Amino acid sequence: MGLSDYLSKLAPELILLVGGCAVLLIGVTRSARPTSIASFASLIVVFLALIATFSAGAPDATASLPGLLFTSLVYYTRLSALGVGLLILLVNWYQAVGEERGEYMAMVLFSLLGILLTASANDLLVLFFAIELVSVPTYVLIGLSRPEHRAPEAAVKYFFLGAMAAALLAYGLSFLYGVAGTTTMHQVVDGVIRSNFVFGSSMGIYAVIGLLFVFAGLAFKVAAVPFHVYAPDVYEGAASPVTGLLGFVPKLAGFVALVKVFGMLSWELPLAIQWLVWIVAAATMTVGNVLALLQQNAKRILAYSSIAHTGYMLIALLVGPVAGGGPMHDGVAALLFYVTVYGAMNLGAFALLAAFSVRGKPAETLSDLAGLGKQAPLAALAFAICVFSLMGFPPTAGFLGKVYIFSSAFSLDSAHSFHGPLVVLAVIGVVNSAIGAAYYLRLVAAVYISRDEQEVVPTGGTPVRLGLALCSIAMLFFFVWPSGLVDRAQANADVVLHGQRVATVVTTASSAGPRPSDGTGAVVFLADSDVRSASDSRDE
Amino acid sequence: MTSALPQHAYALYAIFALGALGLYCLLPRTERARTIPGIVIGSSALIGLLLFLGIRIASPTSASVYFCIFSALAILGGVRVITHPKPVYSAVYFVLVVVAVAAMLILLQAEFLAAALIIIYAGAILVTYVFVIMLAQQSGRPTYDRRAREPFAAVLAGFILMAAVAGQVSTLPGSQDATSRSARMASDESLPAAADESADPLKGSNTAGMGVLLMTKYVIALEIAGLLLLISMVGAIALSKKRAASERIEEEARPIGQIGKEVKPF
Amino acid sequence: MTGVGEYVVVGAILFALGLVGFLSRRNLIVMFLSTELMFQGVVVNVVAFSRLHEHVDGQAFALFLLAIAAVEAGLALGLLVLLYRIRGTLDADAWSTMSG
Amino acid sequence: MSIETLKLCAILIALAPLGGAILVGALGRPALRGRSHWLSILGVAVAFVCSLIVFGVVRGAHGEQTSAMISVYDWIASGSGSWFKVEFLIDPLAAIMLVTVTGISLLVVIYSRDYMRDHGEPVRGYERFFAYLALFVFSMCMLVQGGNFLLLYLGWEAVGLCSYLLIGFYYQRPAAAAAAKKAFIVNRVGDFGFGLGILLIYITFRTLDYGRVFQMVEAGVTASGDPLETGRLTAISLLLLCGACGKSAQLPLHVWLPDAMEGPSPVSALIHAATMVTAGVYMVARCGVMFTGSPTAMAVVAVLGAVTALFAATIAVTQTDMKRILAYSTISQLGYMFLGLGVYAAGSAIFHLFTHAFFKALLFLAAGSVMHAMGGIIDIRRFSGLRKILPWTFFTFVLGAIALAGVPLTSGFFSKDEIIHHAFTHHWALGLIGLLTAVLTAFYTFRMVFVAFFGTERVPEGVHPHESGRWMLVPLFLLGIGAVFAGYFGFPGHNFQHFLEPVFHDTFVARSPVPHGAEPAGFWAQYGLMFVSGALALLAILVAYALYVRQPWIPDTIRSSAGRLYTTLLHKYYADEAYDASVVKPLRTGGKVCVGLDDYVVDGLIFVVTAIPRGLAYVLRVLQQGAIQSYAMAMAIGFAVIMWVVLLSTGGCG
Repeated sequence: MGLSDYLSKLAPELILLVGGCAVLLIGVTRSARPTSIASFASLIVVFLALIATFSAGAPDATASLPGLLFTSLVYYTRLSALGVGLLILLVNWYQAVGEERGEYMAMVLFSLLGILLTASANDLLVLFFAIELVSVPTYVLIGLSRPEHRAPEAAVKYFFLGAMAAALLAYGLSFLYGVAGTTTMHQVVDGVIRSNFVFGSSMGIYAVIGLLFVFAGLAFKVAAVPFHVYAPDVYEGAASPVTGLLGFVPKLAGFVALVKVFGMLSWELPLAIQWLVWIVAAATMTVGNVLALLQQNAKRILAYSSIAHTGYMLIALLVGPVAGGGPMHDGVAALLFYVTVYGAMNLGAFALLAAFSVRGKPAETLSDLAGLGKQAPLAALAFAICVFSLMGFPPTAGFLGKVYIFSSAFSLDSAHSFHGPLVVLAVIGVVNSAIGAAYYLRLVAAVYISRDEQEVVPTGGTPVRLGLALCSIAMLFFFVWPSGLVDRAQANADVVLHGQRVATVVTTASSAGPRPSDGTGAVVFLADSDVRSASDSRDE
Repeated sequence: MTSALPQHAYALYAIFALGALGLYCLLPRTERARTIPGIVIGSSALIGLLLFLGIRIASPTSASVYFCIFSALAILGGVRVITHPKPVYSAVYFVLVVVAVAAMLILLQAEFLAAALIIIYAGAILVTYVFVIMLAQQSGRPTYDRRAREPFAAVLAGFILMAAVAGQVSTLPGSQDATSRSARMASDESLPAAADESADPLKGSNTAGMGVLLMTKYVIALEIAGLLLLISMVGAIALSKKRAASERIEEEARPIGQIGKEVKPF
Repeated sequence: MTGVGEYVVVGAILFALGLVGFLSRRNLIVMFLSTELMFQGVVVNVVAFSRLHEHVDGQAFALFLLAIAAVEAGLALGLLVLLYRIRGTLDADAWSTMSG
Repeated sequence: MSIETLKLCAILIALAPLGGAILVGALGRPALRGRSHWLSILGVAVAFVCSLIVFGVVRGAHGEQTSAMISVYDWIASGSGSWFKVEFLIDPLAAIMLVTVTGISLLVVIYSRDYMRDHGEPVRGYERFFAYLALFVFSMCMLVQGGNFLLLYLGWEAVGLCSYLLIGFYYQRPAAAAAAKKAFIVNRVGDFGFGLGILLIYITFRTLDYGRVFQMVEAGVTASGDPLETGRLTAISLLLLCGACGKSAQLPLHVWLPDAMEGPSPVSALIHAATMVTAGVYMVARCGVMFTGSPTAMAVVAVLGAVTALFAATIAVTQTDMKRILAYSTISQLGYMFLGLGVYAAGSAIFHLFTHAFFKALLFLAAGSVMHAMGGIIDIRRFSGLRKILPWTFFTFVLGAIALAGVPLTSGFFSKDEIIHHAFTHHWALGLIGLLTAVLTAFYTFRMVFVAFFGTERVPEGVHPHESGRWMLVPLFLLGIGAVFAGYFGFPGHNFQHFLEPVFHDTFVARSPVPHGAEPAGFWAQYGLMFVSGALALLAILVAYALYVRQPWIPDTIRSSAGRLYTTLLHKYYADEAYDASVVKPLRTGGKVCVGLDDYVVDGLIFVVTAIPRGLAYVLRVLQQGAIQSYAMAMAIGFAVIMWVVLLSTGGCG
């Protein structure tokens, strides 16, 4: 493969990479007064990457580079990450003051790059690295986010626990590699099947162990029980714009990775692991919603709500790519749609906190929000739209997201062994949504009908308000036109199982005899052939 | 399915329980020390472990002896890393772990990696550690280094997890049975053999094989690694030069857990 | 000659020791050293599997794990300097003002 | 004109008013203030132009190609086909409705520019008003051109919502708030039946697409292939009719409409003339294949229409509030339309809808102009002789009045006459009621004209009457032209019916028990009735002139001598009182009981139920200790437990 291959297939990633480095350099040439050149440059970079994504279109599902495979999941993830990424940049526009803005903005870009690579990873190592690439910049972002001491505290909590989660993830991946005998993801399933995965004699049990460790590591990223404990403190400690980012970036990466890992095993999970995900989903929703009831700090409320939303998303993850009929029969599409929508609505809620300050401090507690409804009616309205979307109320995209997730759970064929449990889980989800409404309404009430009003000072600046407005408009827009997202998310239903499908292709290709070596033949898996040629060269 | 290890994991669980007890005794504490019983219990557990791992070896080969020695060293070093009350010593013991692991890697014919491990860890990372430890050195021995936090629960959690992982070890094939893997492949007719068996990359130069692999199959991963290191560097600089108001509190004036709020035991 | 199982056991022990250290030691530096210990366990694991499968992929995996360890170490030490400058201590419990 | 053009137009018809509404609403006071009307006018004007194009396209089409289903997008798509599609059905019926709706609405919006001003200054909520107005037009367009029952239902509800907002526009006034609430609740009653009807359609046919449903009804099968029973079809039709009664203010759900006068006059014009109330007529015409499939349902429609027409006309004779008279007249005219539908003359019904839109909008706007001049007073007893003071208003009002009264050669004459004609061929009693109503209509219309505009010049105290501005008069004149001449679309050679033929051919026309055009088309049969009704209308006007201009003492005598009858009519047959006694009071009592239950039983339950999550929260909070290592411990222990449970249940661990 030549340079042009990289340029054409990796265009958005390369734009982010080069752009991120350029923004770093802009940060180095610091001037005395804080300018927003770095923010503006990052906005352009993400915008260019988005254009590159659109112009490339949905990639050929079989195209690959070493360690990467471009399924339509990649396309969706690019659109989602970059689209919400634009909003994130707007909300973070003035976050870092002065000197550190270049570093700050570059970290955001690198984090987005990590998501993109997570989606296209076709190698356990690349997957691990991509997840780390998502996480490491967020540690820095939290630490840099504000002068208050809660920021380093949040950073140290997130970083240390994140390091532990990374170790769990690495350990799990090492077992998966050990069982499968390969790090190439689409071959893993072959290796695992060969080692009699499900109730294995041989090494099968280590595949389960590996899967559990990997699940643990990724559950930390998406904040699922029992790996959710850090979330409230970290969300509270980081500055609001960064918290908005934290609700989306690790979550999207984590869920995309989970989809890839489960897809790598063709969703043929042992029953025990299905039950594990079931229990984790139920516990996650419940813990998140229930603990949010006690909070007075809006950021902590939203943090717990973020945990609860992870629970809803886990339902869809459990349903898997292809279930039965109904309005939404595809759990993965429901999941992908929901993550994106969640990212925007959550960001919108935090954008409001970022846009106003009370008594010289950024708005944070419920009492800080009092009087916003009168003093800034438009911002309050946008906030209310986002919160109603979080609540799952029509006419917002959050409502459709919940409809998709729950209907995907109901859509499984009634003869299926997991039909009953999934229905019960969906019912638990609906009950939890009702509990959730209680604290979301407190947020809205704080804005509109609180008594002792505070003097609310708009400090966020125009970009933040723009971000807030766009978030709320997106909620309404995707209620009216969900197909814009859902159609692309649904395209994944078959390719998510690329592990299986591609493995079949490989098998047939290898059984058909040696590949044409002149390079004119249909070389489907470059990575694979490279390894082969590499080993050939070693033999000589 | 041949296995190098006994089928029953109960012996292993017993050894782990013993080791956990020993470790619990050895973790630093301010009240009366239990160092001597800790050492006794711990070392008996270690010997038991070595016997368990080496039990099948009727005639000890040099490789298995080396394995026993280095794994014992690694475990001992690991125990000291987490039990030594002085961080500097912990770091030094960590070097011991790294060296022992490197030696085990050589036993596994991963020479290049062994060298890389020592160079990267002992040579680079550890030096940085020691540097920071020196930078943040406090007078005397701070209380928090002398008292472990909830040692019992920690040991329990760690060893339960370890027992779960290691308890399944009998299902793993022994690599001394050179044909085992091929036999496994051959026995299952329905699945084609994965990779060509002819090219054993472990033959010949291990370093060259690694080099080729890094530049072909893992080239993207390599690029990401480079980017990650860059991010780490930039992030570390940005964080450490960040201006932050000091809230220093003299160590002696402050009982444990008194900044912020009282932290109840978990 | 020894089988892969023995290495997996040793790897698991190193991993668990790291976890115990992470959970029980109050010093942030020692905590972080413990995560490095966990990574040592993973390295042993991976290389043993690499030997089992008779290819070098696992060794490359291990090498990349070292890179990750270095990345995290660099960031950790930068962060620790900041933390020490603020509170003058490496006590992990000094950073527990937020809760609930 | 290609289908693409049609699609673009259909989308623009919906989006332009919506866009206007959103922009006005979003930019609102700070940006627009007194200029809000421009955006709404623009939006509705675009919709009108597009409607005209659509009309042209449909008119130019021939034969079977007169209807087109335009699929816009799938709202909720799924692999197994669309769950809900957004699609538009364009056919002659929709085209006529669109032109009527958008045309009238455009004039109303233009009119509102001056009307919603107080001494040149925009009234409070000016931008809100225009946003609602455009939203109303959007809802109605969606209702009319929606391609399935779900869209119809959404439009239906949206229209109800908009009417609620607009009727209650002066929400500071208790009467307006109450009227808005009444309109909403009464409509909800009808919508309940309507919703059930749609549900029954879905249960029966497993789809809500017009095309597939109608096809199956025509073939007489259900989704499962079983033969479709007439009883079920009757049930569906009557349930749908229930909704139509609510929206089109037929007995017994008519009570909301007269109260809706509390909204601003343009709103009344909009609701009464072009939008909202015509929805029921449109829906029955659209679902003709179902209604005509059930003779029972058709009979109900016809009788309901006839009774409502007469009933409302008798009430109108005694009312003194100008807008209220017009409101009852609207109910009466809608009764005509239902009568037309019931006697299988759907074309005539739609024709009457079309002409009625012009003259009723004109009358309301003119009444609004009077109200504007009289400082908000609209009781015809409080003023008289306005002919001189408001000459242009008078002129246009009379144009509307002659059309409504059915004076020969005006639009109302033609359309009403057709319906009466068809009613006679169907059953003599229905025809007679129609004729009687026509006489009453002419009488009360000119009673209003003579009392208000003739006689001595008299205005309420403190009012300085003035003729309205150009923004109001221009729409009045345009509507006046329409009111007089719109009837000619129908007269020569029945163009109008011919245009609608493709829609109604297989249903209303083919299934009529009295074949259209089967009876002798002789001069007396065709034009004799026309002559009679025209003569009667003129006679009624003469009587009104005699009673109210020449001999004003006679009405008082009649009033006192026919006391019982008069008070009954004055109190609108005590419909509101009957509702109050039979529905509202029992509900209030029930409500009080419920409040008691709510306070003690439900709240207690809620307290218990919410205590569970709260209690759980206090337990779970223990996990959130705040220290890094307590978190790590929670994670590690949790993970160890997970690991063991999973391994034990998969048969691992020795």
